[in-house]
Amino acid sequence: MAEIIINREKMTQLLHEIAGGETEVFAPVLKEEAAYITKISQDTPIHYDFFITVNSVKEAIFPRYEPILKYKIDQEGVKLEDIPPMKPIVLFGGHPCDAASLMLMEKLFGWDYNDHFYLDRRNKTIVITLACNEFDKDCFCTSLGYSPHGEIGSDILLESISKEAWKAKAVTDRGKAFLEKHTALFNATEKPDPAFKTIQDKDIPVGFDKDAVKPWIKENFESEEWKKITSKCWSCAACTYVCPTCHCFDITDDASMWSGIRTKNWDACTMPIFTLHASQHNPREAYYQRYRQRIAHKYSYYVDLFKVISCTGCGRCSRVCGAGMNILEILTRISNLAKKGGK
Amino acid sequence: MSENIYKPYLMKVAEVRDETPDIKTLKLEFRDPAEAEKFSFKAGQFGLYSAFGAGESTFCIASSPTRKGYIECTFRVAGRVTSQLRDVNPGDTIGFRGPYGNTFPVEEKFTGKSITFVAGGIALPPVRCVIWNVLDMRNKFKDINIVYGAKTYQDLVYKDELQQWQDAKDINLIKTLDPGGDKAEYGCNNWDGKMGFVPTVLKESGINGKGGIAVLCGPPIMIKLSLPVLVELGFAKENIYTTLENKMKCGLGKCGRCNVGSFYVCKHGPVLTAADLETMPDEF
Amino acid sequence: MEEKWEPTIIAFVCNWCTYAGADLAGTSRFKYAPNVRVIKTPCTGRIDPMFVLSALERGADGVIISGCHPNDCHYNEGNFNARRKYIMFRALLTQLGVDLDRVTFAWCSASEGIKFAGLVNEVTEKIKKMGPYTEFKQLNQDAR
Amino acid sequence: MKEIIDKAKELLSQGTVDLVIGYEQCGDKQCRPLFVEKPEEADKLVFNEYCVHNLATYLTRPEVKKTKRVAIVAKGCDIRAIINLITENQSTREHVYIIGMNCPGVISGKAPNPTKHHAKCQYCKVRAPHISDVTLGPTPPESVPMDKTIIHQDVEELKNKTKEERWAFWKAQLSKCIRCYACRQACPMCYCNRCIVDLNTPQWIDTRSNLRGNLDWNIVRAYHLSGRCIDCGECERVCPANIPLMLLNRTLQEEVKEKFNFESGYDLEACPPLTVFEKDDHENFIR
Repeated sequence: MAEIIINREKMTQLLHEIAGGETEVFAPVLKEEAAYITKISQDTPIHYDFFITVNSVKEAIFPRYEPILKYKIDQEGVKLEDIPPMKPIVLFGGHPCDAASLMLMEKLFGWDYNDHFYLDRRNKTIVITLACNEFDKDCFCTSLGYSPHGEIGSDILLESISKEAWKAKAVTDRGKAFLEKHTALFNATEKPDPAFKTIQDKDIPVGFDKDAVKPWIKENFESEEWKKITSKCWSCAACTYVCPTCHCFDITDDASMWSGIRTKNWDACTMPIFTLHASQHNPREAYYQRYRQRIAHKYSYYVDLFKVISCTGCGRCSRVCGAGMNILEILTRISNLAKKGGK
Repeated sequence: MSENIYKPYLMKVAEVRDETPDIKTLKLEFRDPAEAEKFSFKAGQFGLYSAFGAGESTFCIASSPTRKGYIECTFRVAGRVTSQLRDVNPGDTIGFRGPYGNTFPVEEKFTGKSITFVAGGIALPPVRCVIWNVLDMRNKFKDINIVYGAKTYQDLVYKDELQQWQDAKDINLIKTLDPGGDKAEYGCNNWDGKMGFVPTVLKESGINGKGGIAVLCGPPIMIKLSLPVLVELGFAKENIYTTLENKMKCGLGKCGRCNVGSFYVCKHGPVLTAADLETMPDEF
Repeated sequence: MEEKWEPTIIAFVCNWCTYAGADLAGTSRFKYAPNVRVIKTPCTGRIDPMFVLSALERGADGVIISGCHPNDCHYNEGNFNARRKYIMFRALLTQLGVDLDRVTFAWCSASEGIKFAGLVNEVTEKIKKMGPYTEFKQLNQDAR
Repeated sequence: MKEIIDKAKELLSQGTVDLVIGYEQCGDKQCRPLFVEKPEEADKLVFNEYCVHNLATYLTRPEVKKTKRVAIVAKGCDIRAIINLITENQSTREHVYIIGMNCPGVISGKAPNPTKHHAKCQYCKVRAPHISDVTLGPTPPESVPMDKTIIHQDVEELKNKTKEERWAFWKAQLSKCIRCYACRQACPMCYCNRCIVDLNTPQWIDTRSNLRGNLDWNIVRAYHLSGRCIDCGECERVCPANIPLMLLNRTLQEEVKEKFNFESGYDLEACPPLTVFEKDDHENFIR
């Protein structure tokens, strides 16, 4: 099969063309000197010169808020209205760590009860992933067994051959069908630029032993270490909302006298009212209890339930944290403690 | 179009009873008879009740699975949703989603044994569901003890049913009020039950726990104090069942609220044994 | 003929002065526009800017806030505090691009029935000329 | 900064304080808060132009309030926040040992590539701390005097735009808000244990991140800080969506300066402007 090459100009044309139709298109857009995955229309300028987007691809498939129920209220009672089926999506701009996170979230949203909002949308999404050409001190995907060129979760993987062009590789049948459907645009003539440098798996250091983290968390639930780790944490929700694998949500109603809507909105275990009982009792009163839940859920409880760590090492939570919390540093500290048998 | 797991049944409010000034019981029937047919649940399961416009709240199903065609729920008025549910009248429509969570193993483990029910205050509804379930098949069980206490006479829930259980010959009912709970201002005249907190009354009850099943439900402080008493009376830890209380929003294991350790109260609970309780982190 | 658009005005008034003033306007048969819905509050100090925001979002085209004259407040300092609060709130709304002509402030004592009636008529006319306040209503529709 | 390390060790070993909150280096152009409880942990304490965080936000933390006495490394703007917390009875002067830092100005913009000096630092009147238990560091260069009211070009530019332009500007900016409340948690003056946005009887502010909810949230946040905000710029720095939040706060600071001739955080005896009033307050907008 001949090499399929596409350059930025053709990719923009492709995405704008699709955005015109029924399909929703998400791509990186420049806002205030940072790239964000956002829903684009036919003329939104797409931004390519970025290292990693601030928010994650989760925003396309698990939106900040979405209606799960609509109802009309009148004298006879309440009439429920169906939510229109999920629209197909083309998701461009994520890295392999983003694509892998979509697979992790599927496990929870498919656990016994199928949350069709996430699963239907996920099945109608074409994920076009950009392989990584650079990394920074907060990236640790290799520590969790992922790779800057990983294919997990992507439909099409774009490997950069030069600053302006990529070599496209279909990972799934859906990806292959998409490439065939748009072959007209996937025939750029750029040649691989030997001077263009990219990175390999070995470049990103493995920070900690991922299998040592869970046992330590299980034994050291009451350890003083949690208080030291989280002393500077503000307990806001910035890290959870940019995290590709944080899936917690709240359900609220918004209604007038005669009609209303029930929505599923993002929520975070770091927020105090997340676990506040009606009797005002709060099992997770202190900051450290809440941040401990965030780490323990990803690295211990999720592993017990679904045999996989709910984190792909993208490092977004460390980059966005205003207080300087760094998850790679915390996990390295935990795995070192585990090795030394420390408490 | 795949099925929307958050879509509630539409329920008609058949009956509204005031248990205490701030606790109400609603009797709900399915608006759609087809749904009524398909619907079944087991003792201990819960559901999410929608007050359209305010939101959803989690209560247990207080009526027994042996009584078909309706479900009951009992709740205290504490917030936005319960305030709107308090004002419903017979004939109104509210929503119900469920049944969720695991169940009391009534058929599998309770049959042929003697059962002691211990409940405090507003925690009687989840226990009452099991009591009526057991009483509707009374011959399958040995003797039945019910130990129920509340702060004051006014706070006693299901007063009429307490009377029925007291008059029944084959039930040993021990009701108690916290000290000072029997004053006239609480509408109580010549209180015939005991006085004192549930754990202390339970200790003096002299119930023999050997080989018996205990169902314990109440505020966390009462559970902490009653568990050792039950063990003292001879109940084995695996035979002490309790239902857990945690903030819930989806009831389906998705929203992450009720997660304590690797345990999701809405999926692996709310019913669990005292033995399981010890393996979990103390985050309740 | 399409029914002519009538603005909806919400008036948050203090119970001791302006509400009594509105009563006086009624009992002395002063005619004033029916577009106004009067909401009684114990004092202008109790009129939280959130009330103004909620009113605008739920479809009000104009808001009147009125209470006792300075030194007449039943609670001595309610209107003084309110005055400072609204100096800040007005600066904030201006910076956000909200049209301040839609939010009118006045002191109407219990005896100024005429002033209250005049105030309501004047505000209604002004809002009629300005047309419906779509920005906030649009927010509400998008939220649904 | 050897002086800070020695001072922290001295305070901790003598037991005058049982906690020192300072800064540590965590990257070539990045610092972050550091909690020091034992003298030997003090070696990591630093102070340079990357120490942007306002550490006063930790003073209202339950664990910190429980301590006998806490020492805090504070720049001029942080000390203004501490003074505000004291005037609002959230802390007492005795409970806080202020290690005042002579501050030449700090960077703004996001790590790892911070840009120019923070706008607030050019006009900062407290480069040499106005209140502190000890003052460390070289004497800072003189700041540019501010002639009449506090002048911020970005606020003036926005003011000169038309109403429609301003509304369109804020609609675009506030639609990006994801309601993570980092602005609230970073702000020293936001210490309510149950914020208005966390109350649902009644639900004043929509908790979803739609434009209506975001607008109400940002209006209420800026409004509740009127006359209290000390222009430290932390809310804008930590916002993941890069929304220019300080535009709203600075507008209100200028209003408070102009109408009540008050600047927050300089006087321990002063009352926050919205808790007091003058008989002859500005009144030309009231009929």
